[in-house]
Amino acid sequence: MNTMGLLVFDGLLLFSIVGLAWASLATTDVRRGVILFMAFGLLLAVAWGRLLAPDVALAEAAIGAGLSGALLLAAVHRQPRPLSPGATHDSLYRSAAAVSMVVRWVVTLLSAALAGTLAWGLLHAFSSTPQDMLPRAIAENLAASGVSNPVTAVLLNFRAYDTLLELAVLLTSVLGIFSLGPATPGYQPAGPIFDGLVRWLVPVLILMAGYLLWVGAHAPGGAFQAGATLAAAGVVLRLAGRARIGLPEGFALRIVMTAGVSVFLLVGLTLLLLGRPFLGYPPAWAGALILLIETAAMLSIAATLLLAFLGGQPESTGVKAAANRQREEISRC
Amino acid sequence: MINILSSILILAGVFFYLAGSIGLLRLPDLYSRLHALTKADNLGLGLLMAGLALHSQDLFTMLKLLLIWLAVLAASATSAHLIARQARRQETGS
Amino acid sequence: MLTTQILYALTGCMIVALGLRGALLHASVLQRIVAINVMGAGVFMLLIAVAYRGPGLPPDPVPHALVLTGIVVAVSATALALALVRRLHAEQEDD
Amino acid sequence: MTDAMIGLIALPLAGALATLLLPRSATAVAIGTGLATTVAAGLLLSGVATQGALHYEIGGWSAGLGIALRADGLSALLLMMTALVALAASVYASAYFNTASERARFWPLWLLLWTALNALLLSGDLFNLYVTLELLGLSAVALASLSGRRAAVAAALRYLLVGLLGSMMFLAGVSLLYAGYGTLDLAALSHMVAPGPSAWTALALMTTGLLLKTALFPLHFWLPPAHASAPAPVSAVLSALVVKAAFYLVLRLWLDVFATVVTPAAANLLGLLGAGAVLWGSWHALQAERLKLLAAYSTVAQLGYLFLFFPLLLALPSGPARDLAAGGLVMLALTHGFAKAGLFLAIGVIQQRCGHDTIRQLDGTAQRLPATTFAIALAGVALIGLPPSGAFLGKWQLLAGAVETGQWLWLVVTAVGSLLAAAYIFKVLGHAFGHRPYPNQPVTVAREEWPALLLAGMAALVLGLSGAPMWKLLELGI
Repeated sequence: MNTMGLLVFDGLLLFSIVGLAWASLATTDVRRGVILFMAFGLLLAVAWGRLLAPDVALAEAAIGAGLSGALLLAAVHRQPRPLSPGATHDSLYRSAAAVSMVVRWVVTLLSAALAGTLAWGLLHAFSSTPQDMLPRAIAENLAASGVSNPVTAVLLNFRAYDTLLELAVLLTSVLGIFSLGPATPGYQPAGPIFDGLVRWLVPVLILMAGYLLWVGAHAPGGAFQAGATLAAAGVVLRLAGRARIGLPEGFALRIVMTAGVSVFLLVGLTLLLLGRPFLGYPPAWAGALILLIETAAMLSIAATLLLAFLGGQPESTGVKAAANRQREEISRC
Repeated sequence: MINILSSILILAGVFFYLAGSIGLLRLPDLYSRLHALTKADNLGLGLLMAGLALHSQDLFTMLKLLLIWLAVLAASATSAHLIARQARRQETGS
Repeated sequence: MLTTQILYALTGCMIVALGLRGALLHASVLQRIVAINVMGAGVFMLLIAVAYRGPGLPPDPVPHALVLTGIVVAVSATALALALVRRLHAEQEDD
Repeated sequence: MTDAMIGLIALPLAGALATLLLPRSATAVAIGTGLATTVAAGLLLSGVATQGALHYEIGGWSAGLGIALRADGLSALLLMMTALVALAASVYASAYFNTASERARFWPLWLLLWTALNALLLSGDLFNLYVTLELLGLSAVALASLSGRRAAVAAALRYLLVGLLGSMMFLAGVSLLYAGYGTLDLAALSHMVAPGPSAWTALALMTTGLLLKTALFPLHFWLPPAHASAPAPVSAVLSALVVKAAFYLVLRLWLDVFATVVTPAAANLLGLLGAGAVLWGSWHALQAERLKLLAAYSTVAQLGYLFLFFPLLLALPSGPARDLAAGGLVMLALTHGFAKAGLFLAIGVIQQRCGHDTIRQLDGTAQRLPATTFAIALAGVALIGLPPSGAFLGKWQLLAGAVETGQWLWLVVTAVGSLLAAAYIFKVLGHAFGHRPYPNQPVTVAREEWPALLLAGMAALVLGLSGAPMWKLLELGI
């Protein structure tokens, strides 16, 4: 395609992206805002594709737009309805009029100033010659990394430590959610048409997750995209009102939740004991070790994202987390 | 020859998308908007996929494109059904 | 300098500002959460634009990996924030 | 020695997994993990003292391509403080949470928080710092909301949103630096970063984001409710360690990475904000009606003192005077860490034993809980900055630097702040020593009272008297 055509495409795409960002934040109807945000996320995925970042595009579509959107929509759905639009006594809702015009203008100007400064700094950064030491170093060491997709190599080998901590972040989030109360009640069983879709869609999603996991070593994909796809299968089952959505219970659930961090840490420490650096895979083993870590990570990611969608620990595990919150006071002064 | 044919298919697909979008914006009620959107867009996507499949000239890619079309077809039919049913329920007030 | 890179980077700056404004001004806490996600997407766009090297050239994989991590961190934070909101609503209904 | 660095991260992380998988023996596992982590921190400290700054390349990839961990005098001291404070708070927590389900929820998040603190203090990579900041933020928020009460949940939600805003600003700065210099390694950046639009913008963005997280006036609004409504051991760690982690990053950025970029004018701005924090925080601490709120406002004030050092450090030419000022800053930060943790734990004891923490109704606490009251007094000595506390040395260096550079304003602010601190501490003690009959044995509940007493004693007595070796360590650092 010629340059002019691409420029028009970029212009249209970016205009729509900014427009959707604006619209999703300008509306006072939260549901509309969330749906527009999901559309924003999907167009972002197109933009990432355009900038030759297919791994990110997949993750954005599955997690950024898909699961974040599902989480937000579920939250909107559970939100208590205001008595009359615009006027609530809920402390979470500062009434729009309470934020004075002056504050609005000051914040708007501040944000604009931020955009301007950021753009100024970036343009200066771009005007220097691009520093390509790092991409070159990655290309040189790619053969020893065990995978041929450079993004996977960075995520699971060169910067594997980041990914280990990132899995810990996911785990922390779910533990925090668990401590806030039990899961939300399930949905009503779906009608025949939706159920029919679910019946063949779920196996396809599981198959796709396996494919994404496998292909991540040499093409766009990997544990995160695969985990999100697997979680999506669970979300679909949940929406269809199924009682069993593929999550184990009790101890097994905790094993699956922690599998990613555990396996990652175990591999890292075992290598340390064998006299290698922490997380320093021997090149001959790197591919297998990465696949092992990614498989565990995929299961953990899928479980944690799905648990986040449930909004708490599934009831059947029997732990009544909310019980007995009031501490007993032993004696009074 | 194949290039021209695929271009024609893609352009036709884009035309149906456009029609669907105009329908979404212009039609009076939810049911007809839904109708315009799902029907026109599914057809549009099909044409687009056919155009791209011709362009790719690779059997595996063609199969993947076909799969995408089928998946979207099923998903959009189901979601249109769910939206319409929900709207219908709200109307009848049950 | 690449036109595409600059175009996307500047758009990223705009999205960051839109998100920041929404996060500071919005009345509803759910929309503040959406706004913070929008702001994050703007920062991700900066990073992906930084990685771009032009048509046909392989982009820098490091920012791509960073954004992948960032997306997962963002969804974790969003999920926790929404759980807090839900708990708060439940406490309010008890009152 | 470098294995101690891995241990500091891997031990608490493994402990978190173990407490999650074995909830029945969670407390024992957690205390064991805490002891092991403290030993690792001690090993690292002695390693840095004997061998100088250490670094470790994770995965064996050179820094830049991979991620490097670094430890120098400053980070080793902070890691040691983190270990001691967190260990004492762990012992206290084992008594504080009395139902099995509370403990099962607390320990994994607690050890994840500890992991995050250690990882942050060791990280030598900008993006890795972002991930550790988020891990720290999410675990802190989850712990702050643990009681599930309305006030705690509302404060935690605000804490989370403010923290996310801060992280996003930090990440925007990171993107800018990567765009300009093509690396995320802190050590490499400190050689490359030169004054210019992209460095200025990055510094401004990252500093603003971190100031939100460290709650510097006027960005402190979220801190008092969050710290005052969290469970006592969590409050202790939030006030003593979590806000200080963000402060540590500001210090690293200003004195290390952006050393060539920062200007005296910018440092004066930080100093002015610090002065505002000292006065505003101390004043509100004096007005507070609840002990926990008093302690939280006092944290806002004490963080202010730390920022008063920035204009001095920039004005002083590098040499012994500057090293002394830097040492004073670290001494003040360490003392506050111990003292504030001790104060919060002591308040926790009072809250549990008396069922409230209203200052006016403390009458007789000194008779009923002598050790806890003594802990509050010791922590008070450190917060006011009386000799022989470490804060006395810290403030002394602050004053000396202010006189040397002729920046009299900071002198006045420090004096007023210390007077206000004396006022709010004596207000509490005055009530605690109020009339009530019959003295009891000095320590009533050992596992709850000792941690507070030891931390406060550390702040008031030990740190001040161990100044000389610490100074030596710091010469290896900043």
